[in-house]
Amino acid sequence: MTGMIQGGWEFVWAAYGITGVAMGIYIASLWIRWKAEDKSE
Amino acid sequence: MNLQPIIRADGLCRRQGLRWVLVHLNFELQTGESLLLAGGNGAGKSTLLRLLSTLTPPSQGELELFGTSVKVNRRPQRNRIGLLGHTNQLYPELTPSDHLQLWSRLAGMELPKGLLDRVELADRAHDPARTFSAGMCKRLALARLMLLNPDLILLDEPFGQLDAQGVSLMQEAVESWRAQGKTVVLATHLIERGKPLCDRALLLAHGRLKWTGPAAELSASMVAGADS
Amino acid sequence: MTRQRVAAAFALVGLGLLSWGSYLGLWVAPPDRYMGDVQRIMYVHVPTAWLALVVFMLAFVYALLFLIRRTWRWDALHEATLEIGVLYTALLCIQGALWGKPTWGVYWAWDPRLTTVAVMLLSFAGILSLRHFLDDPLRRASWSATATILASANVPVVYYSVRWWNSLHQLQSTPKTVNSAMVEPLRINAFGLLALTIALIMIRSWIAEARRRRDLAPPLPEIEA
Amino acid sequence: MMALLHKEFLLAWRGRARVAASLTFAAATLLMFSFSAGADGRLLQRLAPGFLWLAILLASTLTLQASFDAETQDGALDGLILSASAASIFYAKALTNWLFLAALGFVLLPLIAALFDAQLGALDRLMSVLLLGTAGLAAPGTLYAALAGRSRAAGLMLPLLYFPLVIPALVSSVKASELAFFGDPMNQWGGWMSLLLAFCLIFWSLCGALSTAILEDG
Repeated sequence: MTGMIQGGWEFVWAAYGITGVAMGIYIASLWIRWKAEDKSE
Repeated sequence: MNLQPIIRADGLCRRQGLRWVLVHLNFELQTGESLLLAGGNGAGKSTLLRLLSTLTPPSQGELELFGTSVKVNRRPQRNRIGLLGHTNQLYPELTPSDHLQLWSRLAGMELPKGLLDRVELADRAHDPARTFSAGMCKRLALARLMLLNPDLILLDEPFGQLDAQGVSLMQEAVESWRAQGKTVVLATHLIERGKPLCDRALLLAHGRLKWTGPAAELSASMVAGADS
Repeated sequence: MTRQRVAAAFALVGLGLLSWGSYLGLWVAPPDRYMGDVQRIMYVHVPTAWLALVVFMLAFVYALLFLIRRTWRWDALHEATLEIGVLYTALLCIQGALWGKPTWGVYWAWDPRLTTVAVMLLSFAGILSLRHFLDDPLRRASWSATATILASANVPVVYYSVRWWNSLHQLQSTPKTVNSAMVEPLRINAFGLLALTIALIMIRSWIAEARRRRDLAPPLPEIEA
Repeated sequence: MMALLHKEFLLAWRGRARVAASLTFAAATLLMFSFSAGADGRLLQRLAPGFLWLAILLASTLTLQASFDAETQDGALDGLILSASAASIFYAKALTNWLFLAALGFVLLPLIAALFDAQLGALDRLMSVLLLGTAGLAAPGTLYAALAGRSRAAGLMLPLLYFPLVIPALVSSVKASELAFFGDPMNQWGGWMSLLLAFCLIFWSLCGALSTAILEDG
């Protein structure tokens, strides 16, 4: 029992940030691909 | 036996990759008849032969061989089909006698004597196939068909790469199969060679059936005209 | 049009839940007794892990269905779940490493779960790239389905072997504290990601299906006699 | 099936130059591993079991690929499919690949002993690990070689799919070999062997069942 880990917010922000950005990029790429397919049909 | 067509194609289509190479073929072939497949390069002859050999399934439409669809169990059909395709189906490292032994054991039959003599390869029986010329490989592949003696024989450009002696060997083989009542399908762009060996002809162009009728009525100009 | 509305609704609900859950997790929930604020990574990490698992299980089911039924619909769904699963496992590895550094002192401790996820990522990414190297749509579908079944069968074996392999320095990574203020954001985020994942799978499978329709247009109708 | 096996052995025998080359390749990788680990004898000795399995794994990618090259070079596979079932073709090939890899492992053993000054310890245990471990590599490797050999970028595709799949087989083979090399105070050898056996059983049956989907044209 060494007590609570102090700080570490930078890791929290990095995890949320990377996840959010990656999901955002993926959703955007899906959107673009879907529009491209829609147009060609 | 003769009432049933050995081949029946109904709306047969095949796609290779993204292209349709055979489109809506309808034809029948009776047992014992021999068929000449004519057409230029890329007309779909080889693909049709692969379909008839059951190696490739149809993408669309129906194909029946020996009265049963190729979509159900293909094993009994395969035991009755022999294919000499644009590849010779040989192992470069094995010798002709190795090959013959393998084929006869796979088919569960005795190896008859003198088979290599008939294709004039006896003196090279123990050399690996990688040392052979293309024509010699083709002769070895012909020996396979002679050994298995299947009911439906599919030949893809059988005269290619063969010398004059090889060509007459092949012609004799086809004649003897016909005499035995076997069904032969022969694809070639050299129609003058194929015509005397066949009863009927089927002209393909761009994967479509352009003309069908007695082999004797097919002419080079029809083949040339079909492509354009 | 209606199915697009359904997907959009799922996506919006998912994104809404995710922002609400993340807000709760980042600002409202108390820090963990031992791990402190670092523990807040859990609110995104655990839902991602759950959904990654669900998505790969779906991939396995779709692969099996394709091999049995040979219907293109299953291939489109298979492709969608493969791609989304690879994305989730990649995120999972990054999140796990970011959680590992402050708690274990190293980014990568060969924790059995994290290592299994890395192996899954490798296997399924390999299958995804296999799909790019096969031109024939039918071959692409049935070969990648075969590979997916093999890779899925391997996942439990990998897990057990890695756990055993690393048994000498087993590390505990799950917080045992169950506090309603901590469970709530977790649950909200899990449902949010579930909704978003459903929308993503739907849209990705439509893209796959549209591409297949374009690639596999039926033979031209004109039939010459 | 016997005819197919006979053909595989004949192919291996007639192509024995290739067999010798893959042996040399495995020996060369062993040397490379030692150079990369440095000249610390103690460390090398400890890493020897891992190096043994990495050498087998790397050499296996080459031999697996070669085993299907012979089938596809002149369309020999077409002839086989017309006269035998996909599963029997697969099992004949997997069996020969297995025996070949096991033989490769046996040949590498004395080399390992000499290079890394490793006591071979319990030789019977080592032999059984080699047999079972190479069986674990052979089945998925053969199936993926069949698949990779007919896709674009064959050389790239095989390791990409095959390596992640055989991780459990590799882990348990290395562990079991370590225990055979250096003694087994906690009596864990049997556990690793059962894991390996389970892996083999799963993948020998699964790959056989899926071989039709790979070998037959779609």
